Amino acid sequence: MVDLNVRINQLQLSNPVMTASGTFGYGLEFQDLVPLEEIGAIIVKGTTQAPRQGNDYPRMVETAQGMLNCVGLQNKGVDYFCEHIYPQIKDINTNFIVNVSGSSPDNYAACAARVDALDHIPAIELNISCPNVKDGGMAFGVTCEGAASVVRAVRQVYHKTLIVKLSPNVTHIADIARACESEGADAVSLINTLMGMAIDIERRRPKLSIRTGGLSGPAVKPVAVRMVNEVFHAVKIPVIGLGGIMTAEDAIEFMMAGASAIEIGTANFVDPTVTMKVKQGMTDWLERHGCKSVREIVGVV
Amino acid sequence: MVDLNVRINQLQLSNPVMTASGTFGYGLEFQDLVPLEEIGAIIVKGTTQAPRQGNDYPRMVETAQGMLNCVGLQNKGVDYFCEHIYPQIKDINTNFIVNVSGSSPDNYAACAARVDALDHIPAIELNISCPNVKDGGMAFGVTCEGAASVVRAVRQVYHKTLIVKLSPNVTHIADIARACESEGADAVSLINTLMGMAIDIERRRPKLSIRTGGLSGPAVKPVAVRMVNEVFHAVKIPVIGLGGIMTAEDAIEFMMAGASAIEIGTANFVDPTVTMKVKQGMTDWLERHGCKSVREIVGVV
Amino acid sequence: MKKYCLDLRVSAVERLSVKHVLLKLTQEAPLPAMQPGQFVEVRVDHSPSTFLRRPISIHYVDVAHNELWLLVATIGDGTRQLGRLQPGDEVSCLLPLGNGFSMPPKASNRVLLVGGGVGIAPLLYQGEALRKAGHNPVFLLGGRTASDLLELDLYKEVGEVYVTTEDGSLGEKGFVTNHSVLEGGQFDLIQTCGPKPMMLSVARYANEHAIECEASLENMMACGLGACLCCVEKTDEGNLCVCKEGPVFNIKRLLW
Amino acid sequence: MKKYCLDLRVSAVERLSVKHVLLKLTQEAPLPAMQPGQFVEVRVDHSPSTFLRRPISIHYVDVAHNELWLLVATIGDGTRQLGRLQPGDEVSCLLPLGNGFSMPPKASNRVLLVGGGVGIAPLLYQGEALRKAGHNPVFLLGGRTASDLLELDLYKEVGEVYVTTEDGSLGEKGFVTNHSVLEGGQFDLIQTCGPKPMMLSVARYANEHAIECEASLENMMACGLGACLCCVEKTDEGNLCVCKEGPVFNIKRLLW
Ligand SMILES: Cc1cc2nc3c(=O)[nH]c(=O)nc-3n(C[C@H](O)[C@H](O)[C@H](O)COP(=O)(O)OP(=O)(O)OC[C@H]3O[C@@H](n4cnc5c(N)ncnc54)[C@H](O)[C@@H]3O)c2cc1C
Ligand SMILES: Cc1cc2nc3c(=O)[nH]c(=O)nc-3n(C[C@H](O)[C@H](O)[C@H](O)COP(=O)(O)OP(=O)(O)OC[C@H]3O[C@@H](n4cnc5c(N)ncnc54)[C@H](O)[C@@H]3O)c2cc1C
Ligand SMILES: Cc1cc2nc3c(=O)[nH]c(=O)nc-3n(C[C@H](O)[C@H](O)[C@H](O)COP(=O)(O)O)c2cc1C
Ligand SMILES: Cc1cc2nc3c(=O)[nH]c(=O)nc-3n(C[C@H](O)[C@H](O)[C@H](O)COP(=O)(O)O)c2cc1C
Ligand code: FES
Ligand code: FES
Repeated sequence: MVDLNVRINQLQLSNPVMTASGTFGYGLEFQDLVPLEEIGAIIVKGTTQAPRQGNDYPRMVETAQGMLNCVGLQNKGVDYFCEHIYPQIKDINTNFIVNVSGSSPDNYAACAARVDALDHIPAIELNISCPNVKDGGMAFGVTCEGAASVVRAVRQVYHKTLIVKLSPNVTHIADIARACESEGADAVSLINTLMGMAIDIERRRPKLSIRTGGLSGPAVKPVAVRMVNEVFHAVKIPVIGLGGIMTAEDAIEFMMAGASAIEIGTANFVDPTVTMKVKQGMTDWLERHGCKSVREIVGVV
Repeated sequence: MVDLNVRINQLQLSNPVMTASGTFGYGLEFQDLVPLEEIGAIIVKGTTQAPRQGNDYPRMVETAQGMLNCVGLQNKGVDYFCEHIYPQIKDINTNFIVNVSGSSPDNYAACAARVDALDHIPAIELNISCPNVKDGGMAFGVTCEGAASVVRAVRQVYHKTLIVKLSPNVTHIADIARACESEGADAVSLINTLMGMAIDIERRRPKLSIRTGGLSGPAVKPVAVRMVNEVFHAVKIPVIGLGGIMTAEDAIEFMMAGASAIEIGTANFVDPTVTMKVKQGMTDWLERHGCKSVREIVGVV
Repeated sequence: MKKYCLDLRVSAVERLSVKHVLLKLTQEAPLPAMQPGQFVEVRVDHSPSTFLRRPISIHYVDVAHNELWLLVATIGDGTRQLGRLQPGDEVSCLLPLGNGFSMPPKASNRVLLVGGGVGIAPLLYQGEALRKAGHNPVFLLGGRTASDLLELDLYKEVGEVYVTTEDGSLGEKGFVTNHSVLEGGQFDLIQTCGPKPMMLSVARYANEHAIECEASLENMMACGLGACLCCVEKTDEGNLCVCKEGPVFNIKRLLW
Repeated sequence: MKKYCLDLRVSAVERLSVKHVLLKLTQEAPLPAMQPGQFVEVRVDHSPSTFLRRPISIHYVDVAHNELWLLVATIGDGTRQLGRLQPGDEVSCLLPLGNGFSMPPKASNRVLLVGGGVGIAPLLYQGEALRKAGHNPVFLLGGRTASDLLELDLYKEVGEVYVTTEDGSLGEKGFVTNHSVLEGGQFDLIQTCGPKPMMLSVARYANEHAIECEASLENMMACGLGACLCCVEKTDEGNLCVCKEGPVFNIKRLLW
């Protein structure tokens, strides 16, 4: 049997397949369809200190082999998460990771500190790359100083594995990754969505309520693979790769580019059982190619 | 009849449909298939002061609703263009625009000056955004200073319509556009390709000879529309929009986002007659919607 | 209700009009339980411009033949491709999704089912459920023209059917909300599905006459599972996912 | 030669093996003139993962029936979708592209046509052209196993046919370049199409025996028109476009 275990700092994954924040709810939404404990890790919805209503409808547009979304971090706040969601997920035998968002280093830190106290949450993913909120969000992710300021504030109060999720809407993503690394990030994940727009030409207005949204899905895969490879060669901490993964072959491509683990996002909408297919497909591929461990292929390109 | 005329500074186009550099050769390659004089303008291959062999094969990979290329500006140099190509195209009754590339402000300027002397070339498009060459190319397009330095050098020697083609691989494309505008650019065109990568997992190596390439086609359209809209609201000079246009509806979307004219690139490979279909489709759409002139829809969003 | 992702086989395809097709889907094993008003997220193969699944209402479940019926209006590439399916083809279906229509609390209630366009789809199955539960469903179905009104015999087997067309080619001329049955009729519950402007005026009528009313919304969806939060509608409880908390809502909850 | 972008109609589809299909395409008007060794850029519909056209050799032109034949190996999504075409379907074809094989200068030359795998496709039409011009084409066709060797009767109508298979299930066992016909045969010209390793060893043989040799390359293509410069091959004149200067090259020009 191929060894699928991977480790991201203190985080032990039974396999490298995770689900991307905002695309898999709290996992519970998929439990009829997927054995949750067989997923490496489930990254839950973007969570903020205070509750957020998110943006108005329409929040979604289909595009060529992809989609734009501007959900805007709708969530009931970290307190609600701790009190109402956490009890439902804490005994499911996989890693639940909270995707933490905010509008200032302080409230990122406040939210992270709250999650630090939850025994069964071994890691957080700091979302400094959400293109769909005005306050904060991507603003921190597009400069080295902004990224550093959030990571620094959170690192002071957060003691478990700290993953920082990078925005692809930048000139030099490797610089941002290095800035996060120097402030003590344990890993980086990339990419979040590419900022895009679609226009309803009949109504002469943007299709999304807040004009722009984030592009995800197979359309962005080549950009994501390039960025993962760039960051892999720039930092020493592990890289988590995502962006358009639909198949086991896509996942292997990301791992060869330098990802120690991968996240599946939009593909869950097309095939809610895709995580299991990717996991099985990776196992088969690795076996067929005589690999003993999935770790052998990380960063070979 | 709907008025399709548009003007980009001194450049008069009988219709807003142009062909994107590197995707339509010198136009001659398509003359059996498309009446060239019915195209608004034909932007020819990237041309440099000295001849270039370009990159090694493989230079192309198909991706989800798009493609990566790393042609790397293969061309026989501006002298060859002036002596051998120009005589073949100069009497074709449309606008031929030369896409000028270089590795220093000086050799951009040298190339532009040579083209300035050609009576039947009413404009150039400065390519400060090619991701596929090591020297120069995109390096100039990703900083305001770099962009400004090239535009400044060229503006001193080039007296006709000067279009600057912007790279999407930047954090703030509107800043770059403004930098070009302040140095005297007459228009900006965007987007060039997004930097991407694809890996041959069987051979464990990049699919492209120089690892990375530029992503084009429908996959990038949402990013392109967003950037056109951003730049439209940031500068006063006309914007030319491109990136994934396949249909008349796509072209109208770009014009509503702020493009005064559009370029069609990769779509020429899928349907070599696409320019005529887009032109006809735009006419029909505008007529159906009671527009007297295509200019009415520019930037309505 | 437990959700499934099943590869169903097309057992029949009936072209009901130039732009409507009736798909009958089946599998070896018995189909899972589904409720009227719930829907299916259908995967569309062979359509380069269709990336996400398409939500389609459960039109009818023929338990005897183990068949799920979908009534599809072919308006874009995705639905057109569904219309091109052939018997024997497989279709990936995620189902049953969302919450269906409710059953009236009291016995023998008179329920008005108002459908417009392809919004008539979920009402057939709901009508049958009502009838079986001892209620008296009345259908009020509207279309632009006669050919939009499909399978009227099937609806007539289940309840009284009243019809409007905008061009007057069948039934009363005009919109459903102008139909004379609304003047006399004493209804205890209205359930409606169709274009938003129609549902809004049905809701206005229901409010005016103090009749309970449920509307089935058709917001654009990605996951269909309540996971992506793309399909939200503003309600008295904030933004709710139509795919999970709906698609059927009591109109009292909606801020539309 | 003038190029056309035509919507041709599928007149017949013949499945020649599990992974090979023969497509016959036609239209009302007479098909344009095409030369052996030229190719077609075929548009693939209904395949979400196929964005660009696919280059396919002109396998044969049946002038009597106004049919263009394409022999397709179904190796990926694009070619698999081509294999699913039905009579009556339309296929957009950009043709004829590139330069074909040359004709030997002298009369009654003995020409060896070496094909491997689906690379045998362009050789049938070239063989016929050679025969009509009074030359004597000899086919040497190789495959992995007997079922890879298709339409041998058609080839036999045009010239002598020698065959190799890697597993020995038909003809001589081994590779084409080991076939005994090469030992005795006195050839004036070799024309070859197939996997690159095969063509390289054919080229080596031709060089050793000082025989003129042309090879048809299969570089990956986007435009097929010499416009994008994606399909280049290194030659004595620098990077040349295979789609425009080739696909057939005299091996003397190639730096492979
Ligand atoms: C819960 C639910 C149940 C549905 N039940 C049925 C049904 O039983 N039968 C049926 O035929 N259709 C039904 N629909 C609508 C159906 O999902 C859409 O018609 C379909 O997604 C269109 O896909 P397409 O690819 O053909 O069109 P596209 O090319 O995606 O769209 C064509 C045009 O329709 C618009 N459009 C697409 N979907 C929607 C939407 N949901 N709301 C508003 N505008 C939209 C697009 O913006 C575009 O202008 C239902 C929708 C929902 C949410
Ligand atoms: C001038 C020319 C003539 C051709 N004639 C024929 C013909 O007559 N019959 C026929 O069946 N095929 C022919 N081919 C090859 C055919 O174009 C490819 O098999 C086809 O493009 C594969 O498309 P796909 O979508 O099925 O596979 P894809 O999914 O695109 O590819 C499947 C695999 O094949 C590889 N591949 C695809 N195309 C090529 C290529 N051109 N060179 C090397 N590797 C490639 C891919 O990298 C991938 O690994 C010809 C190619 C050229 C350039
Ligand atoms: C509907 C939707 C909601 C998302 N919400 C979040 C979020 O809350 N936090 C976050 O970091 N990323 C969010 N993302 C981004 C994804 O996690 C992922 O980075 C992106 O979609 C690229 O991966 P994919 O192409 O596999 O979807 C969201 C994406 C989608 C499509
Ligand atoms: C094969 C190829 C070659 C290209 N060469 C050039 C070039 O020489 N100069 C340039 O400015 N852009 C070049 N481009 C970029 C296109 O002009 C265009 O900006 C890009 O492809 C996006 O538009 P599209 O999606 O319509 O193709 C090239 C693109 C392709 C696909
Ligand atoms: S469609 Fe995803 S939450 Fe409703
Ligand atoms: S494929 Fe475009 S130049 Fe050959």
